[in-house]
Amino acid sequence: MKSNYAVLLIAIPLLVAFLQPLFSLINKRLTKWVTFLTIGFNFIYSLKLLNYVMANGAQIAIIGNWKPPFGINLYLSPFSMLFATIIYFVALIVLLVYLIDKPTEVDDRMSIATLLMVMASGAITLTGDIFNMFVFVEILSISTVILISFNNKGISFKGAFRYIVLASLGSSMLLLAIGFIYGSLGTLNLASIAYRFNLLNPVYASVIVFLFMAGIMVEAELFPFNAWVPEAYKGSKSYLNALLSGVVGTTGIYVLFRMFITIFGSGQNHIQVIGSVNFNAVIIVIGVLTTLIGEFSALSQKDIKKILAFSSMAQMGIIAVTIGVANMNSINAGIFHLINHAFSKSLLFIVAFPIINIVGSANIDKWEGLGRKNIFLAIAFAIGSFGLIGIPFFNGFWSKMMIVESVVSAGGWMYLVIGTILLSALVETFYFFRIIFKLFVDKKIESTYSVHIFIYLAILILSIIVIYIGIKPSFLATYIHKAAIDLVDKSHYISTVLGVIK
Amino acid sequence: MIVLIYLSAIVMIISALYAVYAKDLLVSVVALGINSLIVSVLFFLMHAPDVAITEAAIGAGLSTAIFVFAIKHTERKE
Amino acid sequence: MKNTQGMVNAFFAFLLVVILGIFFFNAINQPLGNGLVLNKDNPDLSKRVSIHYILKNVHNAEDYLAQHKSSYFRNRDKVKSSNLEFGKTKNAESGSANEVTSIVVNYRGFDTLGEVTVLFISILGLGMLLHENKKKYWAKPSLIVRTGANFLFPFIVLFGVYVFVHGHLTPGGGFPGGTIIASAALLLILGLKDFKNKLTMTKIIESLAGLTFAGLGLVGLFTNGSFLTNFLPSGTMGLLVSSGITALIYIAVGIKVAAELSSGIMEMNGGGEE
Amino acid sequence: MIQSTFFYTTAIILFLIGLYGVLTKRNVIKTIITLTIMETAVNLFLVTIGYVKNGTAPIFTSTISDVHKFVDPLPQALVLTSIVIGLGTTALMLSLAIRLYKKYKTLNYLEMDGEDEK
Amino acid sequence: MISNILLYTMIAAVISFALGQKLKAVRWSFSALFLGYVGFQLYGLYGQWGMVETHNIFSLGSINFSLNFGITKLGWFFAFFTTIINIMIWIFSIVKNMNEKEERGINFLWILLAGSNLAIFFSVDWITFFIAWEIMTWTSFFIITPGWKNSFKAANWYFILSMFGAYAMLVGIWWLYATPAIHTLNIASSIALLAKLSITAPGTVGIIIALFVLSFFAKSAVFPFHPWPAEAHAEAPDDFSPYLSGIMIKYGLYGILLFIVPLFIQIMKVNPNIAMVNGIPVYSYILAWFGAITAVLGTYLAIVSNDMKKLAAYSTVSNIGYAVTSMFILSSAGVTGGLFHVVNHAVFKSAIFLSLGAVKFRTHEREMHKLGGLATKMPITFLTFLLGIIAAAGIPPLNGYASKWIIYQALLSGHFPFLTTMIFLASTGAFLYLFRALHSIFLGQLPRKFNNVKEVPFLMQIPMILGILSMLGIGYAPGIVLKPIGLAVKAMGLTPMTVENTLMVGKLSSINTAVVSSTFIGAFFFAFAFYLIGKKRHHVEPLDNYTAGQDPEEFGLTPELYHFALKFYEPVKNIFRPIEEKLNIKNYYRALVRNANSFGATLSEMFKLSGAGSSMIFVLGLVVIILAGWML
Repeated sequence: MKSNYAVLLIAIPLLVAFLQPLFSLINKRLTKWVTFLTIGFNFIYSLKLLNYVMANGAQIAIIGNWKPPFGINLYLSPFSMLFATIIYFVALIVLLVYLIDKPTEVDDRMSIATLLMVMASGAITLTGDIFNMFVFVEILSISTVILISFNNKGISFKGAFRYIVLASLGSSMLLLAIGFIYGSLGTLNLASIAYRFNLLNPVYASVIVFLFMAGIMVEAELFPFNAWVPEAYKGSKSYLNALLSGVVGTTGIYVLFRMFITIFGSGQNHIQVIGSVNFNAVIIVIGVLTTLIGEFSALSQKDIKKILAFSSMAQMGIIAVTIGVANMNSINAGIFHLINHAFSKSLLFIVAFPIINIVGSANIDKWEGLGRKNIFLAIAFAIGSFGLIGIPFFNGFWSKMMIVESVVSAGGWMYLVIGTILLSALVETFYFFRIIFKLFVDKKIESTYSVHIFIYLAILILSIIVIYIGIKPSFLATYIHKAAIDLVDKSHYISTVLGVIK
Repeated sequence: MIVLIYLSAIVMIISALYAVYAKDLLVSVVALGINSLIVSVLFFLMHAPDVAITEAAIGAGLSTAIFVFAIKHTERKE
Repeated sequence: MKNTQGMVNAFFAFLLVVILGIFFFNAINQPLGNGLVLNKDNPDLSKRVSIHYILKNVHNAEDYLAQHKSSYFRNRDKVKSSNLEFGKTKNAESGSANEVTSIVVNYRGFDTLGEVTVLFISILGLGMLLHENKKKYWAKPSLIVRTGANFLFPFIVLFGVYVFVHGHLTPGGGFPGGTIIASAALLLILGLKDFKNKLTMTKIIESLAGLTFAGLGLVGLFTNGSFLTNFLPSGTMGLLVSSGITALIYIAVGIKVAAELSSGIMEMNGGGEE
Repeated sequence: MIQSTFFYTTAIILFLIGLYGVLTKRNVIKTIITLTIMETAVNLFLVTIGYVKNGTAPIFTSTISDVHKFVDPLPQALVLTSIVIGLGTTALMLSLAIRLYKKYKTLNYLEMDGEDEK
Repeated sequence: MISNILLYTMIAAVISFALGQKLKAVRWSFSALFLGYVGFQLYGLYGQWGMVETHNIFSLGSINFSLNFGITKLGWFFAFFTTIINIMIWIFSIVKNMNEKEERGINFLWILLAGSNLAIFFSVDWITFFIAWEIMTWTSFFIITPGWKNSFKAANWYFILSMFGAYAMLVGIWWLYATPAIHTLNIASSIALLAKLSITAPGTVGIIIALFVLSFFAKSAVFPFHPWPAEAHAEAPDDFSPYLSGIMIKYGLYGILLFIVPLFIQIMKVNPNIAMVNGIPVYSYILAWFGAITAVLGTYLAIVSNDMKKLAAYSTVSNIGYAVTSMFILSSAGVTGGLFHVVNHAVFKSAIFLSLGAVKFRTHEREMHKLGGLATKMPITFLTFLLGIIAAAGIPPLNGYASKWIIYQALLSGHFPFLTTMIFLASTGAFLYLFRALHSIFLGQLPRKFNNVKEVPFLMQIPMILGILSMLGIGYAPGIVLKPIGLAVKAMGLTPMTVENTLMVGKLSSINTAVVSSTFIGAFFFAFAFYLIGKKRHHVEPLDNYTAGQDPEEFGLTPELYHFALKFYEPVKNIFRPIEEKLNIKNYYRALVRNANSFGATLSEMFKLSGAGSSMIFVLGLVVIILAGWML
């Protein structure tokens, strides 16, 4: 069966990762190129699969020749393939910059960790089995720790340690949830969980969902579990932060989307009230708290990496609110916003890397006058932040409009929610305006750092995407529309995987 | 037989509390070793020999060794 | 001020622990009445997917599900299954006598592949963080330990190899076997004074073992159309040469875990590359 | 034979002790120890899910092959993987602890503020 | 037709940016010429009412986003007169930008701003309106702060308030779209449906109106939001201030005329049970009061300000107050008066700002007490400023008088005694700061350092002369402007005033402006003749006094000492000092900023707390979330 070959997206990077130690004996820089080429292969192959899936609907890839409820399967649908492709693309751009970073003696281990991290996040979006997702979440968190401590400063170890403590706390809760699920439903396959989830005793089911949320919120940078964000982002290199927020954050939110709307959701009207706990409200409260904390903490920060860290935390909060609101428009808006955020945030992080080297420090007060020194970087930073804030004809604008529409149309106390979100958006617009203004101030900066051509290439590609989505978002809209339908349609998910109509 | 199991469970909880509250790190690592040893015995009694061997080899054996190495490289007192 | 803040924090932590405790106990002791719940006294295995792993009739169950659609979930035990006899049944579905190994490697082999990568990446991270770790010299090992180390090392390694070679027959498998060999390496570190880390050699073994595991999986993909299929005949259950690639995979896993953990301990012990 | 509720309660109590330790303890290595306790507790919980009263180990041997008395092998497979994952994370955390100690000369998390904090 | 005008504007912006650093004059004249072409095209569009062009961008979920432009009477009127004034300003900035370093960026953004300005006036549905609104907001920020160090603090108030307004409008728009009864993005149909809805759900309609009013008031600096124009205009480049206070501050008024006023009129027609206050809905009366308060506050702040551009900015705020008050009394005279005053204010305020720009171009000085006696040195600038402030004060021969006359007609015929007194107080107060500015800058003693100040080059004088001619022209024959206004007022459902070229017929009385202006001009020439006949005056040097033969220079006397301009209205300031301490809006805003920053600092501090502290917040967070699950 042709779609079974989709497992190559995971098998090939694993095979290459196991071989990398041998390559590293030959030459350390070689491992960087091998990682870049493997992720390139992954991107092209997932692009092909995405178009195949968009053409003839969702497929499943079977592993070990055991059909789904019994064996492990990958679920290839417009929604999962879209996000796998975006994750591979963002990783490819970041690796382009990593290729030309100054060599260190741990480069071989670092390139293996990046390869496995990107493979794991791609696998999480594809997998159809809950324990398999747990194992890949584990690979993701360990390789993120390595990514953070690559910069090998004091703060990066602190950030890495705090991350791994929260991640292992989250994964024990995840494992507990898997235990509860297996104890009652007797299956690990996501589709059969979805199929028989509403037979569960309500109190029992709410415990499962709370535990599962605790496990995933670490990656998705949502409120109680995102204490690691500022130190981890400050500690790691700024272009690698694009991986942290673009890849890890996107995967975390992807899992929230998939689990809360397709698996735990109640079919057409999405998340239902399980027992006495209304999970829509829980996610919305989490999202609003995260956005408020993220935006206001970023207001008082002076370090660009921390500002961008808090701003990516806040954007994740906004997307969590769209999951909570869970009507058709808000899911479209959430997916669109997640894609926009992945592109514009990675652009900002990648632009910040050469700027920090030129100016010599990450403190934005020292960035004054950069526009005079290197106009291209200043304009790219402006494009990135316009894309993030949502200026008309930049990519964030359309998704922000849809978010406001969907939250407002939900009525009731949603007006309070949209009020806080727009207040924090105002704060975000302000501190980005402050940075852009500082860039264009008329002041002299001397520095000898010359920006490598690959960095310019990466920035150019991302800026073109940010502007192109802004001006003509219709090509992306078809993908998002199909993805949203695939996400919301629970019985289609079950019938493609198990062949059983709900 | 049942009394033995209840007793081992109580010892497990006590060793866990001890591991959390002990001031000296080596003592709490040893308490941790005891805890995972008793757990592997319980696994065995629950007819899970595979898990028992793995827990014994990894939990009791290697984890304790790694902890001791770590304490060797850092400091002993809390 | 610090300890009052500690006290307040301890109180809040205790508050949370109590809330979660109520949560869990309430969930555990839910009455069986409304809706499925964790059946504590005698969990009925036929309600779980593992009944097919035990009876090794997953393929029959797949066909049954294909025909009877949603009614399959109510009467799982109606799926036809052949009785299994140690040493007698030939070419059973997964062929390994140890059910846990058949699940770990055969039915859910993908998890184990992920699992091996977890260990690979964490030891790699360990190596990255500690690669300039200078060796702290311990007190001189006593006579007993020194001689014991030299004497016992081969036997522990032999026992480890035995454990993971018979993974598919007796309890234990790749992971405990590898750990036992690693503890043999630990014994050597404690015993010999002038122990030099042999990291490059372990690195080569480790990547070759990993290669065999993933390679076997890919062979399965290209010959039988899906990753990690058991393309070798599974022979009679109970014999050493049985259950197709499960035994081979578990041996590869055993070697890989052994090499990884011993290189991990060497790096943790310090003294850097050799 | 043994009532499995007993094991469930021990597992949950151990988990809560571990959670309490993580939230209150400031020493880096103590936090790692408490996390390991939590992981063992979860493993115990998972194995108890598969426990069948007066069942036998799920391994065919020359003497035992009565299939219906087998204990559930799947949770054991999960625990096998999760123990090794626990080892992996503990090893990584301990190496982080060593590097933190080398940098800040203390294991108490509160006193670790290096100069590059600002 | 409109969309390719906008497309050409984009292309023109890029072309003019591409011109080299040295071709400054070519750049600005090219943009002036281009805008002339656009003005000509607009003139051609007069009469094609109701022509709509739509371009759909994409559709996702249940919304499809499309840009649609259409020509409405109100929109065409605003677009035409703003383009004319913009051409005038760009002629002025050809020379002014000779030695300006940042002018290349400013030009690029300004052409985009002109494009978005047209897009606002021609947008027919809310999305296009909002897009044009935000592009306008963003481009104007970067023009005000083109990289000068201290301009950030000035512009950040403008930035926060207008973004706050924009987001309020965003919620309003999508609330309109989300309520099932309305569910449309088209502006005209949303007015009609909203009016119908006000019968059944007055609460929602009230909130939606409040959101829109908030956004328009924030943009037009009405009472609670009045502090931002002072700094923004002062710090903006000198040729951009006339655009900022002539045109940009009117977008809020355009919004009010586009949506709020017709809505109130519809509600008055459709909804019987509305609380009425002598003929108009109560909330419209309240908003009129907001306008009145802005007028008085603007005048007071102008009186006490010492920087000439700030003075002009506060006078703009008070003029906006007049327009808002007259619009919200919902009578045809009121709306016509408001609209007419918007045009007149744009004309004379840009004339005033152009002359101030000319003064600053020559003297590089903004504080009034450092200037003085420039009348002889810069006659044309002096003449423009003189006629500008006469028009601002509303004295007959010039255009200010005509619109103020209509406003008073509306207020008195509508029986609003208190509003009339407030407006009267504000406009008489205008005399105080206007003549003070004239005296401090042009009359009085010429400081020594400005001895060799020459008149500005001829090219910069052209717009000033055009300003004078248009002020006199509109003053003489207001009918030219009042006819298109009448069309716009009729479109809103009110009967327009009967108007001839030089005759205006109000409810209480009618006036023939030709007669009035000719009498004033006659009186002026008569006085001028007297001035010429009179005996030759002997100019007494201020320093020629009793210093007992000693040279006044060593005595320390300098002409500047005799130029009394520093604390001109100190007594007025002392009268209102106790009130100002208590309810000063600026302190309230500063407190708001301080709280936001400290709230942010404590939150980020929460993350820095390692170990014990942060787990407390972790625990609190979990408890809050679990409770939220139960309660909500």
